[in-house]
Amino acid sequence: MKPLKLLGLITVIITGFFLLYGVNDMPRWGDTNTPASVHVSPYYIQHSQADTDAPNFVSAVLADYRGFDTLFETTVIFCAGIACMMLLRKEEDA
Amino acid sequence: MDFIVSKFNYWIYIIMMMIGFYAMIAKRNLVKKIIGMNIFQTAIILFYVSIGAKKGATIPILEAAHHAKIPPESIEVAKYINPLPHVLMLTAIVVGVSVTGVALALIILIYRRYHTVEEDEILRQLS
Amino acid sequence: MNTIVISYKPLYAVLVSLVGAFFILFTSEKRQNLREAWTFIAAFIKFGIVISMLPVILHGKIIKLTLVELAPGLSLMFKVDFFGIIFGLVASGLWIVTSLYSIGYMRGLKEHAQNRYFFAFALCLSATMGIAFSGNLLTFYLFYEMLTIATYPLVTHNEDEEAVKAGRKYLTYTLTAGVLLLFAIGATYIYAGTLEFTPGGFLKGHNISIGMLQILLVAYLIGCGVKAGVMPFHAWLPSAMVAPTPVSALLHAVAVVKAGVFGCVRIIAYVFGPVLLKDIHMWLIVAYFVSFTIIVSSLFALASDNLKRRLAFSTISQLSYIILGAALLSKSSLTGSILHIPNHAYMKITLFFCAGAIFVKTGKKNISEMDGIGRQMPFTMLAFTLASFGMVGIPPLCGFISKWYLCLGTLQAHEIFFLFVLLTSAVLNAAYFFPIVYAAFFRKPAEATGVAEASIPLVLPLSITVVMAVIFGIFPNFLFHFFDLARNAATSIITGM
Amino acid sequence: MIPSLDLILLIIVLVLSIAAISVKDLLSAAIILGGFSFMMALLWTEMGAVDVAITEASVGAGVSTVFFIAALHHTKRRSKD
Amino acid sequence: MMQQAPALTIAILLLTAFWVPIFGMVKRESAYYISLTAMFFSFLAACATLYAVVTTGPIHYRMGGWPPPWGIEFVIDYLNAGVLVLISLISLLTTVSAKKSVEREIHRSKWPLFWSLYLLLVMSLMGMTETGDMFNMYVYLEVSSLTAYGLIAMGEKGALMASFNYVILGSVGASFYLLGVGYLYIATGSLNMADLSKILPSIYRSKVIFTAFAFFIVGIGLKMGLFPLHMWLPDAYTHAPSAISTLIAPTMTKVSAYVFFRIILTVFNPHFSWEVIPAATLLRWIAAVGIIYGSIMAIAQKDIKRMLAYSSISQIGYIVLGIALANRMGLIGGALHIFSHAFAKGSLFMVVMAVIYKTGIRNIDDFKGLNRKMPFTMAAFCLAAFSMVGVPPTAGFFSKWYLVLGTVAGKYWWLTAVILASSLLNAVYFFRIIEKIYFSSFVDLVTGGSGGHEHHELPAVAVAEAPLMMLVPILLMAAGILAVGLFNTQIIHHLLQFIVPKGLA
Repeated sequence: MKPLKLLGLITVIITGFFLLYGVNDMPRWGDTNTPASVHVSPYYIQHSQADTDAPNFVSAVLADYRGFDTLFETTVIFCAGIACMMLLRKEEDA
Repeated sequence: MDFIVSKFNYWIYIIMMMIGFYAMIAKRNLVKKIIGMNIFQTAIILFYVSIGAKKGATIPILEAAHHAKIPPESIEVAKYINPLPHVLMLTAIVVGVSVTGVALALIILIYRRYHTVEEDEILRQLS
Repeated sequence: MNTIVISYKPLYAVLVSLVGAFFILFTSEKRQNLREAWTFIAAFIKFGIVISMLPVILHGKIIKLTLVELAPGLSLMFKVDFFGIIFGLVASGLWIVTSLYSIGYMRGLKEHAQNRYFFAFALCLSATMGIAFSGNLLTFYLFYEMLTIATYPLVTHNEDEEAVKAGRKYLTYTLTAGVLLLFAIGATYIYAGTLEFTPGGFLKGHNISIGMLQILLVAYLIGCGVKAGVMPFHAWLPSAMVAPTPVSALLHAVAVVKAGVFGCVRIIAYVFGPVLLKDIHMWLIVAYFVSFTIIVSSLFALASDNLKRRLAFSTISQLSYIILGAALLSKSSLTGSILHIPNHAYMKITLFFCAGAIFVKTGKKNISEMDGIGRQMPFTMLAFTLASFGMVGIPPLCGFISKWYLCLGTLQAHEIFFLFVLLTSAVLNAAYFFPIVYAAFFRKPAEATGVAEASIPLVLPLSITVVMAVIFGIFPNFLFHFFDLARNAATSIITGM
Repeated sequence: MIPSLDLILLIIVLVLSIAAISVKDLLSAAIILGGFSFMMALLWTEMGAVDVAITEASVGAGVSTVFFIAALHHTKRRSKD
Repeated sequence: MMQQAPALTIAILLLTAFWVPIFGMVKRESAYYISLTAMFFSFLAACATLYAVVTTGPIHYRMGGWPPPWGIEFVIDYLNAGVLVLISLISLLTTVSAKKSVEREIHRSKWPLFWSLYLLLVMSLMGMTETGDMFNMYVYLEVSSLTAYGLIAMGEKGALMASFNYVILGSVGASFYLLGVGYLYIATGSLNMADLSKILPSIYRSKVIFTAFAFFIVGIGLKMGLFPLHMWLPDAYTHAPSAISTLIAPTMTKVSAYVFFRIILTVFNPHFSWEVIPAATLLRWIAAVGIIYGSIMAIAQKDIKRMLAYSSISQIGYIVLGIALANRMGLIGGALHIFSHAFAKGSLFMVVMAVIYKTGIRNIDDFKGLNRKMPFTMAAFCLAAFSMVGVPPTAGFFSKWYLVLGTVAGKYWWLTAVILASSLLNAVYFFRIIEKIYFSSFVDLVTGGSGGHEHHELPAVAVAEAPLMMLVPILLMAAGILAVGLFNTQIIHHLLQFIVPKGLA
């Protein structure tokens, strides 16, 4: 194995170890009482219909509560498109 | 034993992430690096999705008759999967594809200039 | 006592040459007269401003000006006291003379890049003025570094390999010193909470461990001592002699090295103070250290044939007198040491001017080539002779007075050893100056030439300075009241007021 | 939610990911990656994240694969590692 | 209008970026002028924001009107109002000066796309400064990375590989950041920074939080070029188009440094970052090694852009060191260094852009006698170099001064030595160039050092200054260096002192 690959492997193993270390204190998989399920999200589940008229919580959050994120999600696509166009375009003036 | 079983899924995600991560930093082929990047990102998305998972809960769409208003208090939170991670991941997927697109455009340009997509060969040409 | 007067004069004194510098910079390289006019106008205005502050200071008042806040609780502060104004007077007064001399020298040699030269020169003077009038260590540091940078183009003026090397050496020494100084100032600020110069020192009573104080003192003295050419850190000074002679004259006899010495005295007398310095058992060590410099650099001077180089080593030795006087911490020695700043400046600048005049006229640099030069250039060599008498300490020249007080100081401090150091050094001074004088007047020149003096702009300045050196020897209070100022400064340091 | 299905899908996904980075033919790697994404989408549907699954199936498995194939069309198929 | 200023800073740029390619299709030249106008108005909005913050206190701006833990909010407090104005000012000046350089280095047909991406890059950097939401930050991070990938790739030989490496490392960084956000979310259920800082103290013992912290540090560290995660930075700065090096060198790493501050001080509280986990100790070591490494590598470089890039790595070390000192002076020094380094590096890169535009010179050895050709540009270069070395009264001196005070106050003598040693190293590589620029005209002319005084007349060199559109921004940036230096007390008093946590000495 080349030294560079070995270095990569070591990095990967260290990173993985860190991630697993963190997993130790995580709530059990599928637990309904995790902080993630009791802190912010219940509001979305309970109020999205009243607030936004959308039965799909995901669309409600996507389009409304966190609509600002979605705006920039579009921007990301726009950026990627512009970047690809700029890179791949032939250098001639139409 | 409980430690492994209850969090088994997390273990697999992390192993998957590390597979992608390894490909990103150790593979010499540029396309392989991008494939690794995709795997890495998808594994993160999987991780997020499982944050939202609840045992015995259903998909995050309100079960109600059409246009029937349900008072907020009567909606049982534990019945629905946490929608927030899903929202975040929709963004993340799009971001991931965008980065892949730009990276592949770069690879095409690199191939045009250096006629190879192997990193070591390119570096040899550059030096 | 110590009434505080608020006045913008110190700021103007700094700004005049800064503004002048930019006028010079934006004058076209071709228009010599205009450029020199700017220099003169700035020099005279500056001198006028400084001298107008003199009566106020002599009345025992202190001029103070707080400007921009540089850091919380630390302002860009000017403070003109007895000690500061001496340095200010010396530097601004000699700038006029040197400007005149520069013009003669630069025109005589048709030097290149004169704009840059005069620009950097004016900048240096600004910085020197700032150092003289700075009221706290941070302001001092600001101008100290400005001086470092402004001198650099003057050292490398010739742009040949030797000059560039000398410039590098200069920067290496002074920037390293600056860094040490910065550390010391930062630490002082953290420990003492203030940086304002106070006669008799402000570091006392802040509950700082002795070891820390010793480290600080060493850092400070190295920081300032490098510019002052104290012995193991002197190497830049002789090599910086590649600079044009007016630069060596003003900067290496007056502005730069004196700024270093000025800094050392400020540190010893206005930051640490006599009492604290005795408490931390450092004063004798410092004194022994500079005594070593005094003797060894005299020996070096004896060994060098290049005239400017010999003068440079003489400078190193004389500067250490000043630090020695301050380190002895007695009233007389402080008076002598402070008084030696102007006195040495007038004498040494004369010597440099002479060296430059000889070089412009005959192209000779080495002492061995100067046989009989006194017949060719009688005025120049007469001035040289007088100034070198002063350096040795023969009355009635001004060097005598300051040395006399230094010797008194050693007795007051009950350290007879240093008296011997001073006397030995005087003998050595004689040993390296008198042969030059002897050769100039009593040896036959290689080829006979008639009287051929250097041009007026070269001879006039050196005549002025040597006359001043004589007058200050006879009337120490002539015009500028240097003697009173020095004694008052010494008193304020000893009494801590 | 069916634990065994969950596990099987996870293992398939893991195997596909290893396959994607280890095959030397880049076109196959791209297609395996597409399969990987598709399996992932299935897994997410099974976990209840329908919106994410649909997006992944169309964007991740579809668009990405198309990108890869398009890029490979302009470059080489073979990889040294 | 004043109320909407925080949103306007971004909205103006975003909307313009969408329209620039369309207008550009009609007339290529229009793209630049539209972008410039947008930058200018965005700068005004940033100034208005700063004014509002200074006069009335921090602003919380709710996007879409939803209250914080559920919706996304912009939080502009004292530090980021300052950074916001800094970013918009420097990118505005860069835009002005970049016109000619871009016209030369980028093909005409790509101008509209180029300017569109340029606007988006600036927009995302401003968004990163303003946002108060962890995930929203990720989105901006990705926008800034994506635009930077594209823009860097437009450079000359080597730019493609530089950009590709940046794609890989940038994605790793962003993914790590995203993982960090995920770990935080799983433990707290919140994405809002202010909300997180309230929840976190009760669960600081959790390993999840620790892991999240580590991943944030690595993720942001990659983005800001923190040693040893800097591998992408030298290549990217060297090979990018001059205009883009000029834009990203002073802004992108500084914004990331700001995010670093925000995460360590606001999201996690300093007590956790410094005491519960030994992050401060580790960061001190990393910063110290980075400072020295960057300086030494800079000395070894021949290419001016690469040298400046390594110098950036060293300077980033200063900022991180400021955080890691964990005392009042250190924090202020680190934060002030964001400002002083942004101005100094900005003007250095602008000067390099002007030199490359005018003469095509990149090798340091070719800078010989350049002062005769471009006196004003070189004067600005000197000033910026002095700031990097830390000569008073430039901005660089004061940030260094606070950092030294911080190390002394914390009794980290070896760090004092590192800072001081590195300013000497900086002096080595900057004075080497200054020497070439000003004092080397005779070394070649007169063979072997003639002893000096028989100077020949130098061949007359006509002054060929950079065009006014480049020169004016350069001089403004140089003035900025002095302004930050002389008015550092005001900056600290109005903006920076608030980052120091209560009760910290």
